[in-house]
Amino acid sequence: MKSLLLIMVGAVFVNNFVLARFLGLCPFLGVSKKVETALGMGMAVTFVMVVASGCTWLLHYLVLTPFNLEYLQTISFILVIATLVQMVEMIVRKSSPVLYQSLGIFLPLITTNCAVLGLAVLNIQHNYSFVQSLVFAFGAAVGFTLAMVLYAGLRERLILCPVPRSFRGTPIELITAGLLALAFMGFAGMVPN
Amino acid sequence: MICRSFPGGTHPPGHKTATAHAPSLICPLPAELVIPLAQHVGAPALPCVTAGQQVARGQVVGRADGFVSVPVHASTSGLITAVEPRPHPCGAELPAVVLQPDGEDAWAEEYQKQSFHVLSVEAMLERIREAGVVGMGGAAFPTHVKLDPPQGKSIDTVIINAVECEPWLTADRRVLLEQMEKVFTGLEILKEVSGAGHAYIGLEDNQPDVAALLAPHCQKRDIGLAVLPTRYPQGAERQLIYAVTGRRVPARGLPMDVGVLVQNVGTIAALTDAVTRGRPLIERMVTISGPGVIRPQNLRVRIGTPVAHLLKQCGVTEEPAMVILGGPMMGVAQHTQAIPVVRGTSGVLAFRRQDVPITTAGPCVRCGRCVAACPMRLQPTFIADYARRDELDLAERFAARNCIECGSCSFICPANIPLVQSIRYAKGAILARRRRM
Amino acid sequence: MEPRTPLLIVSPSPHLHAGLTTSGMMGTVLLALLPAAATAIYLFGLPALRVLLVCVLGSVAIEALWQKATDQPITVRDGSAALTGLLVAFNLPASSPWWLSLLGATLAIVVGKQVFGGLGHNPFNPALVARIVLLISFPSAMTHWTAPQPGRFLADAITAATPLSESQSAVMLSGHLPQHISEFSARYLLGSMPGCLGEVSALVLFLGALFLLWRGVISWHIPVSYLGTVTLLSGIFWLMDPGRYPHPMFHLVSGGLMLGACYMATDLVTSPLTTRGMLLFGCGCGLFTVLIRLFGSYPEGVAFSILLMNAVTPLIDRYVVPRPFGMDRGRELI
Amino acid sequence: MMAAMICLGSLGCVAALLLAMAARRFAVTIDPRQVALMEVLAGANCGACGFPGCDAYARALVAGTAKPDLCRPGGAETLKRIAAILGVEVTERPPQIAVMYCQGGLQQARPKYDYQGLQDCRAAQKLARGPKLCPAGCLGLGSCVQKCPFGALSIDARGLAMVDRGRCTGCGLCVAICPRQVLALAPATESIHVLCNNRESAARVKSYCNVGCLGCRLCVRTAPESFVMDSFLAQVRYGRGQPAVMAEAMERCPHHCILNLDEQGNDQILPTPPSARERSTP
Repeated sequence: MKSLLLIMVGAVFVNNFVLARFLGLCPFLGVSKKVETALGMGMAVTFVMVVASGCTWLLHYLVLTPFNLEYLQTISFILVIATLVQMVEMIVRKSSPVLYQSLGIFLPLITTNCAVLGLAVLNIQHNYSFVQSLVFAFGAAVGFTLAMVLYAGLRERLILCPVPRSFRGTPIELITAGLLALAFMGFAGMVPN
Repeated sequence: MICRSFPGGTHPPGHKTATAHAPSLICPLPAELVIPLAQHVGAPALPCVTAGQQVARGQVVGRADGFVSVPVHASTSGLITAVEPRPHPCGAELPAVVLQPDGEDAWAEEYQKQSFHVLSVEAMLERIREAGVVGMGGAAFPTHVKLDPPQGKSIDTVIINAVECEPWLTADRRVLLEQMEKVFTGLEILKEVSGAGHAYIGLEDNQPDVAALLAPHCQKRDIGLAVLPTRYPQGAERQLIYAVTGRRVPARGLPMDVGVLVQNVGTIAALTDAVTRGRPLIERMVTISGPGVIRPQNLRVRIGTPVAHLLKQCGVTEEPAMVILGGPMMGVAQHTQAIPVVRGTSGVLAFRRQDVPITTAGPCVRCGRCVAACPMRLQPTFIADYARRDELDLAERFAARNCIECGSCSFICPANIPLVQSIRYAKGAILARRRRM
Repeated sequence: MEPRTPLLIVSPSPHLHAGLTTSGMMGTVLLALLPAAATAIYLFGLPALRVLLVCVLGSVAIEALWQKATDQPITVRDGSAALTGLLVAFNLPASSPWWLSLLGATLAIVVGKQVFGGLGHNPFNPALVARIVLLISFPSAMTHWTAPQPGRFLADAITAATPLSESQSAVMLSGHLPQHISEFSARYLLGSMPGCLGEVSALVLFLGALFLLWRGVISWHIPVSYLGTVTLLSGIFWLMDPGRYPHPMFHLVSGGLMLGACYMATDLVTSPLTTRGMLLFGCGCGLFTVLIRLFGSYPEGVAFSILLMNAVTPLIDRYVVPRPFGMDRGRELI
Repeated sequence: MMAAMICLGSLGCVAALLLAMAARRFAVTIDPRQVALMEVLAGANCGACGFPGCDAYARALVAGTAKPDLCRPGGAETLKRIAAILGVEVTERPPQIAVMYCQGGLQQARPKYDYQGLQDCRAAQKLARGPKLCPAGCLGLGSCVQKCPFGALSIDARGLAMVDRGRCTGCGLCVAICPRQVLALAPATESIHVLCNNRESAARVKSYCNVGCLGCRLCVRTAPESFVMDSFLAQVRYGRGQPAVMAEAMERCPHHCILNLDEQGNDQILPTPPSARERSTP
């Protein structure tokens, strides 16, 4: 139980996927204009991450390992993730057209979101059990959502700021993201990796 | 004794000592009176005199146009020289009756003083309406309308608003001290007309002398004396009701929704005159003060007297840089001294150039003082921000329409941001948009 | 057009102002920090004075230069740059070389504040941005502490460790606190310990904060909730294992907690607007501070925790809103 | 090798099956015309059509709840293409641009009072009906400048709003925002305008403005075909003006308020530099 909690806390804060591992930066910068959108993206990623984590774990230990096909890890994981993302896209499109519109291209791009693949691979590397990998996935997704929402809040404030012309847009957004990552460095070492 | 208060608020300097203790004087008649036909909320009165006509004091010169409207009377006897648009305190040029006093000051008829007990409620309401009594605290809402709540609403509590929370102004205080009998009679009339069982007089604790004077009378008549902490805007209707009764007027509602009727001291005195003597409202107490005035004082001023005449009576140190009708917090800066005193004018303030606060706005440092000061518990800085960026939806979501424009936020803002102006604009724009939709 | 008398001024109401100014508020904070600065000079001698001067003058100069370069009105007179500089200095060890101090001032003014549009727009506390960047970029220079030598301005510096890092390394090596730390001593209160310029004199800082409270520049919400949370949490841990976790009083007076809670977390620009929001902000800071101090790899967590809560501030502002007077629910909002 | 192929193959099949089922379960139909319309619209999201963005307008077009001629920035070309996509007939509307009907700058028109407050025309208008004695003239505080999504407006050295005729798309946002209706849309082909918006009598206009229309009717008498009176304000009859006669009327106008905007050199009107403008916005 304690180890699960540590895995969770570690994934949310200490080794935050976005701010400490620098995975999944594309949606982090892409769909963080509004808090609602960021939250929606976080939800979608949470779903994909948890399900993908479970599926890939099963795939790895029930299919790839017995048949000595570990070298197919990357391609088969991507296949699973892509399928899941397609399904999420359909569900979001049906259930929340507004969210679908605001997520735009970034929804299908979860497929290539390195955070999801990274998570699946890390699960295997850390030799997590099935339950552990699910908890790790959930923690990572919560960490991703947290980072997204915090950043979106900051960006909503940024649009009110008279930023010097040369820093407007991406430069100031990257500076803000960098400062946010700096703040997260405080968690370093809190949970043994 | 009640000493609850409302959330938020500020403590502007009082500046009241200059005028608080001197008895009021009668202001001499000016050479020309300009009596606007729109001196109240609602439809302006229709002129019923023409240029060249001789009128007597108290004669109707404009008759009421509809239920939410009151007649306008000649403030003295004299000659009507014109009926034409003249500068009005609201900023526009609006139709007004221009009257040249003949010095006789003769009443149109001699009214008999009589007890209000013999009158029916309808008769009293009719007298109040005929006398043109409106809220004299500044809002100028016709009193007879306020006293006549629609079906289904009943009033159980009457509050006399003697909380003069605006700096410099002491007109209500002088009315209370000099016409105390009228105020108590008026309170009886109010209870009679509205059917209310409870009555209170709300006062700030910076006037202990008035409180001490009132206390025995209140006790004798079973009137609650609420001495409230001195804090701006204690005299705002919603804040006063909350402080006295603990009831919160709904944001989109009226005091009558919580069974309360609030009347200003000056209104009560005028109402008593109207009911017991049939006298129209042609004169009111006005505080003439401010740093630019040499002899600040309270004057009993005929409606229609130009501000320039008042300032001449009291003397100005130099050509004033700013002339304000009303108090400094919610009053309106005027662009000319030709503006006449109207029924809702409680004060005339003259500022020298150095007294006008600088208005170069700096960036908001998010100190949160406006949020802490807002008596309506809004977040002025956000509303103003959205208003400036024309994000009316967001401004509305932050309850911009609840703002009572008391000015606490702008007063306190260290960055000098004209928050109230932005919010006022947002309110107007939101309402305009609603009307369009 | 015929000539006229001078025009009357017409401006929107209110026509009265409390007289509060941004520069006045900044000046009051500077005033409240002066005794602490004097204490730092008394304890660390001339090196401390050098750090203070370089940071304050550097900040003002860099802000002026930046504003000149970007064609903005120069606003160094509002005192915010000087205050930022002073806070940067308070976050540096007395042994910092001049270039480190200047770099800190530059980071604070440029990266922390001006790129966001200047005063009022920075989402993070500029001085803390500078501290964290320097701490991560120059770990050895930023953790090279000298022992205080009260009144001996020209004495040679003696290297020492801060109580926090001392306790952390002791716990890491032996699992136990050193004796002199587990037995709390009053000398910490007066500041006779190694550390950054603003980390040594908790009592003086606290008195300055009382002055600010009295002047109404800061409200009690953030300091009280911050210090309260730290006391509560560290107290719980201390009760669980006094040999491993230090006494709450040790937490309160050591490190940058007092400076952070009273001067950095209360920074107007980067903290929430509403009282409930401030309480939440303070609690969050306290929580993260204790967690980082006790379990993180950095001995001091004040700077990180305030930066973290700075990042949460926009969300707090958005979701923790007061219920308007006369409205039943806050449902109409947001 | 074989195992890998089988493995991936079967994985692919399972994924395909799942996706096919999901596609049927969560099917959403979208009108292809909406996508096509999005391509055609100006994409400025200016809101001149009355919808919150180009996308919303496209949806309304497909739903048939909006008229096809509302995209003003797009102009005639966009209208034609919208009509083609929707398969409807539309009549082309002559292009319009905004004209600022006032010349009464700081030197020409007298102020009513010394305004101190928010640099916004609509806010200033609420204080005693604006800081200028003229009830209809440009206040020059730049609400329109802030609103214009195309950067076609600026405040010139006289303290008046100025329309950049090249950049103006005729979207009408400035017209809607101006509290004094001193900005109005006029046919883009017209270059001669009576640059005054004041309908008050000559005596009043003279008392506060050097360049306001006095209502003297000289222009109407000179060129009755080209000008028309609206109470005390002369106006050009757009589409019926005769340039030659109008030129004569321009000469005779006592306050020189009839102007040919094409002939007016740009050197005459100096726009304020953009950086200064930005700073003046609160």
